[in-house]
Amino acid sequence: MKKHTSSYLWKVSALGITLLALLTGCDRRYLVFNPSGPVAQKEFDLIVLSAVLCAAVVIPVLILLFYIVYRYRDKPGNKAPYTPEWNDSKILEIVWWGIPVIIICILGVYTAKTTYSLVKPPVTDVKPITIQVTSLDWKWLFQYPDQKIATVNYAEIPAGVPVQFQLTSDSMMNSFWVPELGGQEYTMPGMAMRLWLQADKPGTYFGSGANFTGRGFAHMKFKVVAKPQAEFNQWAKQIKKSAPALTQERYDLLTKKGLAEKQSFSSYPESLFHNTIDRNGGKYMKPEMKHGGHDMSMMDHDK
Amino acid sequence: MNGHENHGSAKTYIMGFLFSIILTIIPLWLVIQHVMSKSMLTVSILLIALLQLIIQFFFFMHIREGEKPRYHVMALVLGAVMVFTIVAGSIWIMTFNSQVH
Amino acid sequence: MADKAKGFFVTGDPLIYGADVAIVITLLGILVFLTFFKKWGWLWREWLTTVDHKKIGIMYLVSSLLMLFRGGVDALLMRMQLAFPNSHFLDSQHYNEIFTTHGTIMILFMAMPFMFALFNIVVPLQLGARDVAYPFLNALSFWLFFFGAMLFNLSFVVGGSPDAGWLSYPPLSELAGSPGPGQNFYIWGIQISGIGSLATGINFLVTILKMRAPGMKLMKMPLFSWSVLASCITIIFAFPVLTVTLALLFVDRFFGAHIFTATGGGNPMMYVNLIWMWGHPEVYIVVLPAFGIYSEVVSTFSKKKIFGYKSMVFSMMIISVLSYFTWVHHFFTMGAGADVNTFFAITTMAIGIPTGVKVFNWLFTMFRGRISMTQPMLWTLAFIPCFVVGGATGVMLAVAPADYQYHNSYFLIAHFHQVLIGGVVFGYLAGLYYWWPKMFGFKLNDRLGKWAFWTWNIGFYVCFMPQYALGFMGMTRRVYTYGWDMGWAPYNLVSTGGAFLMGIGFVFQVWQILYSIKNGERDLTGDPWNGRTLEWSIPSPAPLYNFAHIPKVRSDDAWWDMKEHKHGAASEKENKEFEPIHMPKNSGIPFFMAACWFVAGFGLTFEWVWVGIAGLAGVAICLLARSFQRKTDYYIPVDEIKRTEASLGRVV
Amino acid sequence: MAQSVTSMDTRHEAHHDTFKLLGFWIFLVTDCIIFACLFAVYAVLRTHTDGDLTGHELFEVKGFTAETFILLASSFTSGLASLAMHKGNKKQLMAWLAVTVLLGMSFVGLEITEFAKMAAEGATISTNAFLSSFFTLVGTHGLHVTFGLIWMIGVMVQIGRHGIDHLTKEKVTIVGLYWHFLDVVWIFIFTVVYLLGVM
Ligand code: HEA
Ligand code: HEA
Ligand SMILES: [Cu+2]
Repeated sequence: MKKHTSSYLWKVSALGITLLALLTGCDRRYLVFNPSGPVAQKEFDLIVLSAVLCAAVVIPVLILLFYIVYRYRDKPGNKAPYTPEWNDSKILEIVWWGIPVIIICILGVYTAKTTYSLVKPPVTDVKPITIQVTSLDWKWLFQYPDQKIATVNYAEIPAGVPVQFQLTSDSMMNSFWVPELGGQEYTMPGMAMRLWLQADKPGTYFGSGANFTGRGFAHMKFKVVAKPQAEFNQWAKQIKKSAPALTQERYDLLTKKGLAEKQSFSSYPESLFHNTIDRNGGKYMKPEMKHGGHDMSMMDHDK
Repeated sequence: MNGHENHGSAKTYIMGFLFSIILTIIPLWLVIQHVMSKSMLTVSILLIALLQLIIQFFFFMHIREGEKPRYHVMALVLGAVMVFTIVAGSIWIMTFNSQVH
Repeated sequence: MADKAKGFFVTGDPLIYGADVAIVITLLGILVFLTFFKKWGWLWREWLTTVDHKKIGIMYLVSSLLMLFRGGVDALLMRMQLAFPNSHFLDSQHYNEIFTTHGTIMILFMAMPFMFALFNIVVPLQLGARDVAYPFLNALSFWLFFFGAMLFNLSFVVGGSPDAGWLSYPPLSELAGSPGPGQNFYIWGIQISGIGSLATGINFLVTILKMRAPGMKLMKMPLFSWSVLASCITIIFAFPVLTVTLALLFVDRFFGAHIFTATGGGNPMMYVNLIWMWGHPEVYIVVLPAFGIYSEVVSTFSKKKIFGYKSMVFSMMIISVLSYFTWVHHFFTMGAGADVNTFFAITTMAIGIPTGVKVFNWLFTMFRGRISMTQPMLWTLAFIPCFVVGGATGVMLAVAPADYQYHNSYFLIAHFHQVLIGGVVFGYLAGLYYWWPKMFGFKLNDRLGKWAFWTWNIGFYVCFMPQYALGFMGMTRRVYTYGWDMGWAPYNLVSTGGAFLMGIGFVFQVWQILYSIKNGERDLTGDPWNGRTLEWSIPSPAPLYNFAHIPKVRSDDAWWDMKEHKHGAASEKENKEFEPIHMPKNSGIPFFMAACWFVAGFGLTFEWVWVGIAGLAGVAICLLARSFQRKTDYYIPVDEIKRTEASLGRVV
Repeated sequence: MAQSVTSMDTRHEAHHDTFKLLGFWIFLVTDCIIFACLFAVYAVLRTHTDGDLTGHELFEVKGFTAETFILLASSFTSGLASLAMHKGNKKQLMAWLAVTVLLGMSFVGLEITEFAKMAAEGATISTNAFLSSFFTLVGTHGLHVTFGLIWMIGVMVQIGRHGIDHLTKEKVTIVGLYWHFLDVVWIFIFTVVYLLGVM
């Protein structure tokens, strides 16, 4: 019963917020309110939940404020009660310590649940694809280890398939963000973080770097194009056939500071991605380091 | 400066000194002789260091001195909590793996 | 030579040339004025060497208002560029420098000194004390702040400003990312003033613990003093972290070490971890005293005792300690794992609980009171809705998975301006209007104040509400330009309009101050608001020694109680003789020592090692000189006290 | 360094002392935080040797053991100095302070030799992250000790001039506290850096 009402409330408020977004006229532009995949959807639900829970206290507080200020203003003839010495009430104190505690508990539980669930792939019955992302100054390099192709400043993905983005940086610390598909994660030198995203429908999604990296940062925008699997395969094949290869020299050019156009490559040096990570200190982040951390001699002699 | 002052005596200083020497030799010996497994050893020498700290505080730095309330002791205790947070927190946060490797 | 100068001075931008000219003219003007009116001696004796907390407070206040102007101009420049993103008003480099200096100046050189101004002016008076615990150290703190801020601002004309964001993440802030001196200016400007802030923290902690008037138990202390205590506790645990972090960054840059570099095994993420261990508590350091101010103001102008005094105290203590356990919420997206994120998400949200308690207590202080709409009260009333909404968006940010969508977007910008302006700036302004008569003996004009109030407030919402929308539209912070196809432009234009409204509000305030200096309503009672705490029991401005007799405190709201029961200072004075008052002597050492720090910082910024060493040697000499001084105090004779009291219209 | 004015003149002298002591204790707590951060950095970076020598190969048991005992002894002698002071024995006080300073100097000397030796082997602050964090941590402590030495000598000069009075008394107490504190920090450097390093 309880569950029922809460889920009902939940739907109403979700509806309310969506309506609000629609009313402003350009819903498509509120990227975050336009989740186009399960990850973004989960995050959007949580946003709605937290907004509603906050509104549940904030709105009464505001109403109370206006009421009190109006009622007890100091003007001659105000008949409202005046109790200058009244300064304590156990019951009231319990109420306003209690309400926030309850709200935070609810919010905390949902936060924990979603945090843990986002670590896993959004859907488990479809075979995911992997894309390795490197942020450079000031461009994005995408490598497709399954297709052995690479692109710069745009990415294509199959729709309806979970994508495992592996993120690293070969320069400053950036953040990889495609709002309609899901939240962001940092790209850091020497590490490869995993970010699961998925597009339910074909479409073109806006992406950008979100962590400041210097002069060209504002231009680090890119598009993620989701296509049906067949078209995606077609695209990959096309690139494999017609695009030039990404040689080490070409990669070194990419790492120079500067902007770049969209580019496609039919191949890239084997293990470019992992070399990048290792070169930037990745060896300290390997799992065995965590457990064998004390053993300094071991790690040094194994190379 | 009323009567309750206690600046220690030669005896407490000598005792403190002896204790601290002993508590320095023990971990040194433990490490050089490799008497236990590494993790055990780590834990025990850290504990001994803590013990040594307490000795110094009581025998040399006289933290029990001073008029009440002893704000400096409160500051120290809170400081200890913060020190722990900084060190343990950093290690906890920073030892995350590269998730893909 | 000319080439060298070119590298040294910032060149090539008409905006900067304009500023150069303005600065030079202002400086010349001041020099001419001082020489012409023979004010050098006066300046030296009365201000540069003073150890009087009230004067130090006023110097803090003036500097912080200047910095508010500088940071505000930065803000307006940014907003101009963002309203017309294709206008090439600012190029990328210049924009980056401006938001970096805007953030740094607003937090470290505006909010902090404004806060210290109020600490200095109010705390000793509220405690019934004659000065702070360490007056000499207090002066030193001020001058360290001052010279640190000067060093930082100098980067504007020589060497180039820092451009890596107000928290300067490496590797961008490392030598490889920012080779020029700009980043060193950042390090030393903050380092020098940071040492001063740490000293102030210790100073006021001891003052509050040890120098309360007899009878004032901790639980009878006014809430502003409590908030200062809470803030100082946070300072002493947070600022050392900043010191270390900056020092390590400098070690990297100067000695070529590899602590935060991407090469040589360094770990840039450790910097992010450390800087937020300071950065997060820092925002509570600045907001806690604002909470204290609101408590004083709400109770005074509702003519009612503060509601729930104990839980007010308790909640502040919780906030000050808990603020130390939430820092990771600034880098949820660093991927430290689900355990870490969950833990810190929950501790962060938990801060909303004690904060909420405070809000309810303020509301219920007004409930069944009599609220008069004075200027301090207006700012307080504007604070509540603004801060509550800003705090609520903070709680939304604390939901880690949701934060993946907000992080570094304009949603975040809107959040923190809402709490920083709505919470901190409004609070300090409320404090400024509240204690202004105590500082200068006259009130600030009401009509101009109302204009300022409304333009600031309307401007605020016009400026920052659209930014929440921009965040949802995917606009990230720190971009100097953007394309038209995203639909961001109209919102940015509106936002800029709001920023200029706030600018107008600031102009009103300057006008208000100047106008009131000439025509302000004088206050001869020392108690223009019918106050409740001890600072209102003495004349305005307070005499050098504050209290001719140290008051005896019987209850909280001590002065109110004295007035109610007529056992006030006045009645007791009659049958009490004056005694000579023990005071600290003025000293020029703080000024010189801080100036030496400035020299050292400047030298190290340009890596002129010998200048750096000379500066540090100067610091050491000043320290030794002070250590060798023996007579650092004197007694004010009874005659003089009698004369002063009589001239202030007090019964002798 | 700073001076205090109390709310009650009559109780002035009595307060004076506890005032500064409390402030100094709080300062020590902030210093603890500084060292905590440096320890945290060291703990995170201590395996990041970038292929160079590890602590195991660099640290010499003899050297750091000697440093440890010297510093322990100096902490003890500075305690004896304050004992002598409370007895009002100026000569003894000066003598113990002198011994403390000498011990402190030999500590710093040993440390410098150790660093120089490491540098000669190519292990400098800019070699790798492990050494960067090692030198900043141990070096910061060394700087603290050096500063303490200058301070202590300054205090000795003052005692020489003015004898034992309430001002010099306070100074000896505070510098002594500082000295003990440095000893405490060293214990942790000894344990965490050196012992765990050679383990
Ligand atoms: C004075 C400054 C100040 C204050 C008071 C706060 C207060 C809070 N802040 Fe904010 N914050 C900043 C200044 C401040 N912040 C700054 C400057 C940044 C960005 C820095 C940068 O990146 O450059 C930032 C960033 C920031 C982030 C990082 C976001 C990101 O980078 O992605 C987060 C995330 O959790 C956060 C959360 C909070 C929370 C939960 C509070 C809470 O303390 C708020 C508590 C208040 C309330 C909740 C309202 C009143 C309460 C009630 C009416 C009771 C009931 C309410 C509920 C139970 C919901 N803040
Ligand atoms: C207490 C802190 C504080 C305060 C008060 C403010 C006040 C303001 N801030 Fe700022 N802000 C920060 C702290 C603060 N800010 C921080 C920490 C950052 C992050 C920096 C970073 O990313 O590193 C930031 C970033 C920031 C940005 C984001 C930049 C970006 O990421 O690209 C913006 C954009 O709108 C902005 C706007 C404003 C505005 C319009 C005001 C207004 O309130 C200002 C009001 C204006 C005045 C008071 C000016 C008065 C002057 C005049 C009237 C003179 C006019 C004369 C001429 C123009 C010549 N701020
Ligand atoms: Cu925070």
